[in-house]
Amino acid sequence: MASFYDYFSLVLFFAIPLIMTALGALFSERSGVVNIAMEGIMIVGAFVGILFINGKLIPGIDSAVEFTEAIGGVPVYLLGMIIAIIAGILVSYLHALASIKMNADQIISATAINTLTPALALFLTMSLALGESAGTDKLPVARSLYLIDEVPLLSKIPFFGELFFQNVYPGFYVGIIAIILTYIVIYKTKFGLRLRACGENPHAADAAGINIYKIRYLGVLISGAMAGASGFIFVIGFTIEFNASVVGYGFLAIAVMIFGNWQPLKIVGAAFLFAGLLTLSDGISFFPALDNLDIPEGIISMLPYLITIVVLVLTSKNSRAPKAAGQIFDKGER
Amino acid sequence: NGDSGAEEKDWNIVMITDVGTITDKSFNQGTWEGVQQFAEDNDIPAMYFRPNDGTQAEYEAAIDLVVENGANVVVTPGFLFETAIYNKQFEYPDVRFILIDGEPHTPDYSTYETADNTTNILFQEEQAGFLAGYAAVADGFTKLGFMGGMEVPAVQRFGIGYVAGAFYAANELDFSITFPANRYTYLGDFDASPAHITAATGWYSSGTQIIFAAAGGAGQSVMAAAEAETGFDAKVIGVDVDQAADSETVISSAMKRLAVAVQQELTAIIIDGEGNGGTTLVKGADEDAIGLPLGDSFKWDTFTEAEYETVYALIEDGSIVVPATEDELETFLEAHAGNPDVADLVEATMSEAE
Amino acid sequence: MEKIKQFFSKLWVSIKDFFVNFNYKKVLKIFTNTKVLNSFAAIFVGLLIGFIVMIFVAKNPFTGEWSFNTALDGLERLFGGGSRSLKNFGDVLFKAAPLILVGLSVGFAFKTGLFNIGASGQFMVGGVAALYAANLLTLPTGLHFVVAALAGIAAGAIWGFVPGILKAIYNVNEVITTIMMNYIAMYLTVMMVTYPKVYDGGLTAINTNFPTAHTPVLGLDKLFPGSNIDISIIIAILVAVLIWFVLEKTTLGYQLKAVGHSKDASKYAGINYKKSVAVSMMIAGGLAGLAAALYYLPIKPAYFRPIEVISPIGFEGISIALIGQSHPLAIIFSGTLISYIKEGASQMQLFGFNKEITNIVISVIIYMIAISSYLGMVINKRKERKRELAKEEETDEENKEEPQVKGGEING
Amino acid sequence: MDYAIEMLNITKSFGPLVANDNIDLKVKHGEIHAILGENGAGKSTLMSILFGLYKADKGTIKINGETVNIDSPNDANDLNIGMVHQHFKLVEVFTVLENIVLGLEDKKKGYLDLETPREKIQKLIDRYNLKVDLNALIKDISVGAQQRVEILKMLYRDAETLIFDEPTAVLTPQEIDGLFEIIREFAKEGKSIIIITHKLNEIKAIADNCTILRKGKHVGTVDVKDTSVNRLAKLMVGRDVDFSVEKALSKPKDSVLSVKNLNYYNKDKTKKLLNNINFDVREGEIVCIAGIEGNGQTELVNLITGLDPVTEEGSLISLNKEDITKASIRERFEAGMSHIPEDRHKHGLILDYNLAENFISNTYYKPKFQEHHILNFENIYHYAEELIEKYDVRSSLGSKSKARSMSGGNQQKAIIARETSRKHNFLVAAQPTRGLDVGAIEYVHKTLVEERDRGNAILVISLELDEVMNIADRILVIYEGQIMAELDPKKTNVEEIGLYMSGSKKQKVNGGSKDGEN
Ligand SMILES: Nc1ncnc2c1ncn2[C@@H]1O[C@H](COP(=O)(O)OP(=O)(O)OP(=O)(O)O)[C@@H](O)[C@H]1O
Ligand SMILES: Nc1ncnc2c1ncn2[C@@H]1O[C@H](COP(=O)(O)OP(=O)(O)OP(=O)(O)O)[C@@H](O)[C@H]1O
Ligand SMILES: [Mg+2]
Ligand SMILES: [Mg+2]
Repeated sequence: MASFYDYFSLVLFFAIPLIMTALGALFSERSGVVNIAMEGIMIVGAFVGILFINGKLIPGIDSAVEFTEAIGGVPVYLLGMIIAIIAGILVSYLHALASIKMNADQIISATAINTLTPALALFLTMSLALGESAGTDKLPVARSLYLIDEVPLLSKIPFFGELFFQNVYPGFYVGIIAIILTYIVIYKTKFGLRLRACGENPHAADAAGINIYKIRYLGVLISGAMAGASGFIFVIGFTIEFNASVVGYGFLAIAVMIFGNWQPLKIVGAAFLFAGLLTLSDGISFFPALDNLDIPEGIISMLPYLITIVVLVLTSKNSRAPKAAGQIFDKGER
Repeated sequence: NGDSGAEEKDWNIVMITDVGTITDKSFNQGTWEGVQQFAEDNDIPAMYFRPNDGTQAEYEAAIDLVVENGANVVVTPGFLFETAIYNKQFEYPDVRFILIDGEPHTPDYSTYETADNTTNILFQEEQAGFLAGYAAVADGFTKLGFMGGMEVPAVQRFGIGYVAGAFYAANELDFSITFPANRYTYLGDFDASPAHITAATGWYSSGTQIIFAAAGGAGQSVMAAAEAETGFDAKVIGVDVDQAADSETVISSAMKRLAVAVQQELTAIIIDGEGNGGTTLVKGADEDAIGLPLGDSFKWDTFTEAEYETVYALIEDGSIVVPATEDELETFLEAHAGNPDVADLVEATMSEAE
Repeated sequence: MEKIKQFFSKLWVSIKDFFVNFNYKKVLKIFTNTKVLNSFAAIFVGLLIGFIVMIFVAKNPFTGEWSFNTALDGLERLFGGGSRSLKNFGDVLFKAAPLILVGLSVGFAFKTGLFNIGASGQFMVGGVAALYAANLLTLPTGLHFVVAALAGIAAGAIWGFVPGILKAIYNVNEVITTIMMNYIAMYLTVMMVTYPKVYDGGLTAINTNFPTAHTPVLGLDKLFPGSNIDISIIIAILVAVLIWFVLEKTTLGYQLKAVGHSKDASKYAGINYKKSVAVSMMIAGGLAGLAAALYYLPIKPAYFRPIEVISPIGFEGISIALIGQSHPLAIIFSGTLISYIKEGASQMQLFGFNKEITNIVISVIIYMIAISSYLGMVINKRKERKRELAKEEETDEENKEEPQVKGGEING
Repeated sequence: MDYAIEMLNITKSFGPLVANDNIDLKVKHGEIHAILGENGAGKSTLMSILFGLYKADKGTIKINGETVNIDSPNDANDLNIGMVHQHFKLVEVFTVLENIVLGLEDKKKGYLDLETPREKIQKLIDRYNLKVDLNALIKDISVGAQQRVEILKMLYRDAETLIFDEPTAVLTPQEIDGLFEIIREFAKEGKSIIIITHKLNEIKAIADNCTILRKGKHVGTVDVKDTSVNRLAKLMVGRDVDFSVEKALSKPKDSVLSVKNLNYYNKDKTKKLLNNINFDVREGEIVCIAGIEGNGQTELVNLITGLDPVTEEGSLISLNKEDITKASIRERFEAGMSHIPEDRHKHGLILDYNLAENFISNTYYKPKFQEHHILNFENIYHYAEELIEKYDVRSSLGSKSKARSMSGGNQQKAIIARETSRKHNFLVAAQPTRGLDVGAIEYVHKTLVEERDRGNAILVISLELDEVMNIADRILVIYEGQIMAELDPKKTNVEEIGLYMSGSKKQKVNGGSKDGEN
């Protein structure tokens, strides 16, 4: 039972960043701009956010501990996330500028960002000695400072209390909120309707008097914000040392978005399926029965990816990307 | 010119890193700390150089480059340098090479030769692993696990020693322990990652009480898992250096004093003007180059420093010869550990070529 | 068989007259082509920005205080590091070969309307296959290399074929399958490394001691003394030319590009969409596989170790393809350029710079290329504006001369 | 006097090309004003300027006498100008309702509110009886319905000036009458209507005045009631045009294409799209399939040409006596089929290939164009020049110009050139003249008749009854996937055909209605 609970909390733990990033990408693609720069943006979010919570960006404060003692762990964490969001927005602006204003190929500018950000993060860390000791290429992350050991009352609820309201990071709740908001914004608001229109048929939207460029900028910047936040949440969740990497989660998230057929709820489902499979194969020992089969590790590790492909084969027949995604909008075109 | 006493020669130390970063909590980091310390103490210029790629061609190119740039002491951590050093030690006779964890040889292993300007340093990691395993069992842990980083010789030796120590203690103190083969693994890299957290969490929540993480940065993930474990207080044994500071859950660390060894050799070469060129230094208990941290970092519950000292002594005077390979482990367990039936655990410690 | 001979004779002919009537005018023409100019501008800007970054962090490695000279030393290496000696340049070419081929893998897919993020996976399986062939087969020198290389190509092709066929038949988005295939390749190859017959316990890597299968050097080391160069660079260039030829001059290329441009229109024209997609991905995969073979087979070997990290080379391939704007011949240069910059940046470490500068420069280049056409347009617009203004004045006068120009009659 | 709309000295150029050259247009309240011109004459451009999609380089626009500045469709909306575009501007995967409110949404407590608009729109629907299901997705409704949605979009925005760009190109006679009813209704209410069309009789039928453009220039503005059709045509093209295609009587020989018991269902097998179709096309005759858009014509063409696979047992298609029911597209081409597709942008052309490359898109593998899989560019470009010469295909860069940059008219010519120059004896032409001007139409019809007289069998799918009457030797009327009637153009008239097309009349001859229900 204990192990089963641990399994679930891990799945939640890894699914949340995947979902947030995938939903971010969704905003961009639904507006008609393909954004494979999520990996790079996540890295920036994590990098800047962590610099902030480590006090590197604030004169007078020069350690995470000092900072949290000053205003408390959760506030620091949330502030850090806001900084991460801002950073994410700024970087995604590069992508927006190139692919919306300058009619650049959207793959190219995104690739530039994915190439730039990890390098820049490492470069700055080492050149400006941002880590613990000079010359190191890692930023320390005092993750335990930001853990909420239990939410009063709620944590008393059987099972769910333990699952959702004990030793969680604030990011978990942010993620949940993000899911709900995304769904509402996409399907229940004026902006959502216009966003989807721009991704499907910008010329129709244009004729209806909608400012395509504005909507697309918003779409991309939102994706940047969410990627920035989830990069921060993700990294603080899993390491005590940040070395300018989010271990491919940015790309996995894009896979999840496609897997979820560009629809918020399906994306959430896809993310949980995928995270569930990953956690199962990495943590086969959660399930003694399977564990004792002693299947070669390599095989087990492959399974989540194989299964995903199989599921895709079964579900892709009528999967369709937003029609105008990736296309440059040009009033003249007809 | 050199012969008029070493001091007048102006020295220039360059370390060339192995694959992995300078902060790998392993070879690179340990070596660099040693070089850095020495350089500061004697203010001699020192730097490290990261090759673009982990290939022999790239390693040799790097050596050429730094030597051409004035380096006359080249420190290379990791056995991947063996073939590169083999070539370059002859090409640059006036450059001193320090090769850690390896001995120069040709790619086909047909000839091993260490020139007079090359010093090899090997560690008996198995001894450190043994002490860790012994301590864990003696302290009353009964469900053990081992997570190595990549399966490289040094890591293998840590693991093999750990297994040997655990069953040796179990036999001597006649405790019964469980250490199944699927609790002995090599993670495949030295970096923290969600996958490693998951794996470790899985082990803990299925009952493993203590994990020896000989995995550089990946150890951080094991600690993360231990911290998150709510059911009981899960423990981690750190590696290479005293990792007590990294996490509450680190009960001890299987140390090898890499930095010290590097400093010693640099001193020998530069200060004493001699050095142990042409030889291979094997660093173990006898030179106090390995061991567990004492004092505050000695967090064992029932296992005492006194007991530790006795075991240490046995290894030091050679009355316990700790196994370093799968085969040695097998025979060791038969001879000194009451021959537990753990064939597949032993199997798991080393993938072997035909 | 006859057909194949015919094909290659044709290929040879057109390559020949490519070089025979290769007059300087042609070259000039290439270099005045806006796309090419843009690329060079982009490269320049990239290096410039790299230099600016360097100025900020330039520290004397020993004294530790800021120094402009250090920045200059660094720049000298960044620009010239790759060509300080024949040895250096030989190594640059040597390391460029796999990069060019991976760039071709991605670029070829782009040309045919596919996005191959899977070059990494194709590279990994290609590498293992080549090494297996090198270790397990006993063949005469030379032939052994060819077979090993073919093994690499085959494995890579299979790895590319899977996403291709899945897209063709089940409409599975190739971006996601290729990502998944990367992970599968990673775990598969890690398993295969420790297979006793090929494993080298001392190296904890696949055995690198296979004298007969190494990449031939054919005396190229005489041209670049002391370097590691071998025929891999020549192979890469020939393959690039072949790919260019296939894309531009053959019916296959015509088909594949047509499908890339418009699935529906090519279907209407009776072109087999499914086959084309599968073939494109297979070729792309094969190229990545060949890259791996050339990476792992040289005399001074690279080590294939049981390390659970996805080879980054596939992503370098994307950069290279984009800098070469997916043109096979341009990719020869972009691949070499990347290799050259990496060499230079690596040497900059001697002056206390971090080699991460490489990717900073590369990313700026890519970004500049992305927006270059726009910037070009803006500049042209400016010029046009001026002309327009000039014109308008004239026309206004005309209007004054004869007001109310109207044909036909207006009804009241 | 006060004009609702005044466009004065409008000039607009795209790069070198002057699409509108100093054009004037004046429309009064309650006036129906037609704009006439060849393909590429500048009509859509002029209207796009009025609607704020393009910005004029020069000229002024006045609404009700006041000079205004229209930079975007928003401004147009604010000035109560609405437009139904030639190529509809609708989001396929949105509902009708969403499409109508898009850009002018209501909000309730920050949320999107679709209910308030729904009522307003329902009122409009009833008032002008523009029947359409507000909850249906655009992709599921007929082109006619889509046009009604475009009209509703204008009305929902309270447009006082309504622009229709080639609105009738896609409608049936009945629908056209319906549309004109509504338009007159609008005019009565004092709205001003601008309508672009290539069809002169329509102009006669509905417009008060007509402005004529030629090659971007303003040729003139005439009062329609005292201007003859031929005069209009002459003004537009600059020469006399004869509309009746004069052609010798056809003497059909043996059957070339024969379709037997052809049945076809939609994807999820819920709807029967083709119901037991049987017919033949013989050497030297032109068979026209008349019908309202969306009654199975597209499916029929796709099955004959192989764009969609035949799924039902017992269905048989044979060409020159050989069974091609399961043949691949290329095999059908090889068997002598040529195909002028309905959608020239989607199927007809590879828009990013140049003209020469497009000319060989279904013959590139022939020995003439390749040897050992290596393309023979000399032949390819030589061939291209021939066709350009022979079919007078106009474009900026000749054989090297990208298909995308060519006018629809010329794109169509290019396709016809390719399909009729290929070795074939059977030609399927799906709506070969859609959106083309009379000059171009005249040309296409001439070509088709020549084809016929060369002894080829020709199957034409058309929505234009005049066209059908003009070129057909035999007419098959299709309704809801069934052949309702086989008619001889000399013995029938537009009204009768219209009745069959709308399903209100059914012949008891062949066309398989006997065992139709199964
Ligand atoms: N977006 C554009 N880019 C470049 N040229 C254009 C564009 N739109 C129109 N043109 C030019 O302006 C001319 C007029 O185009 P327009 O669409 O107004 O013709 P039209 O009168 O509407 O033709 P049709 O009767 O077929 O609709 C075209 O021939 C074309 O050369
Ligand atoms: N992207 C473009 N670039 C350059 N010119 C264009 C472009 N799109 C359209 N045009 C021009 O616009 C003109 C009108 O385009 P359009 O497609 O409306 O042709 P058309 O004659 O109106 O035929 P139809 O509208 O029936 O397809 C064409 O002459 C074409 O040259
Ligand atoms: Mg038009
Ligand atoms: Mg038009």
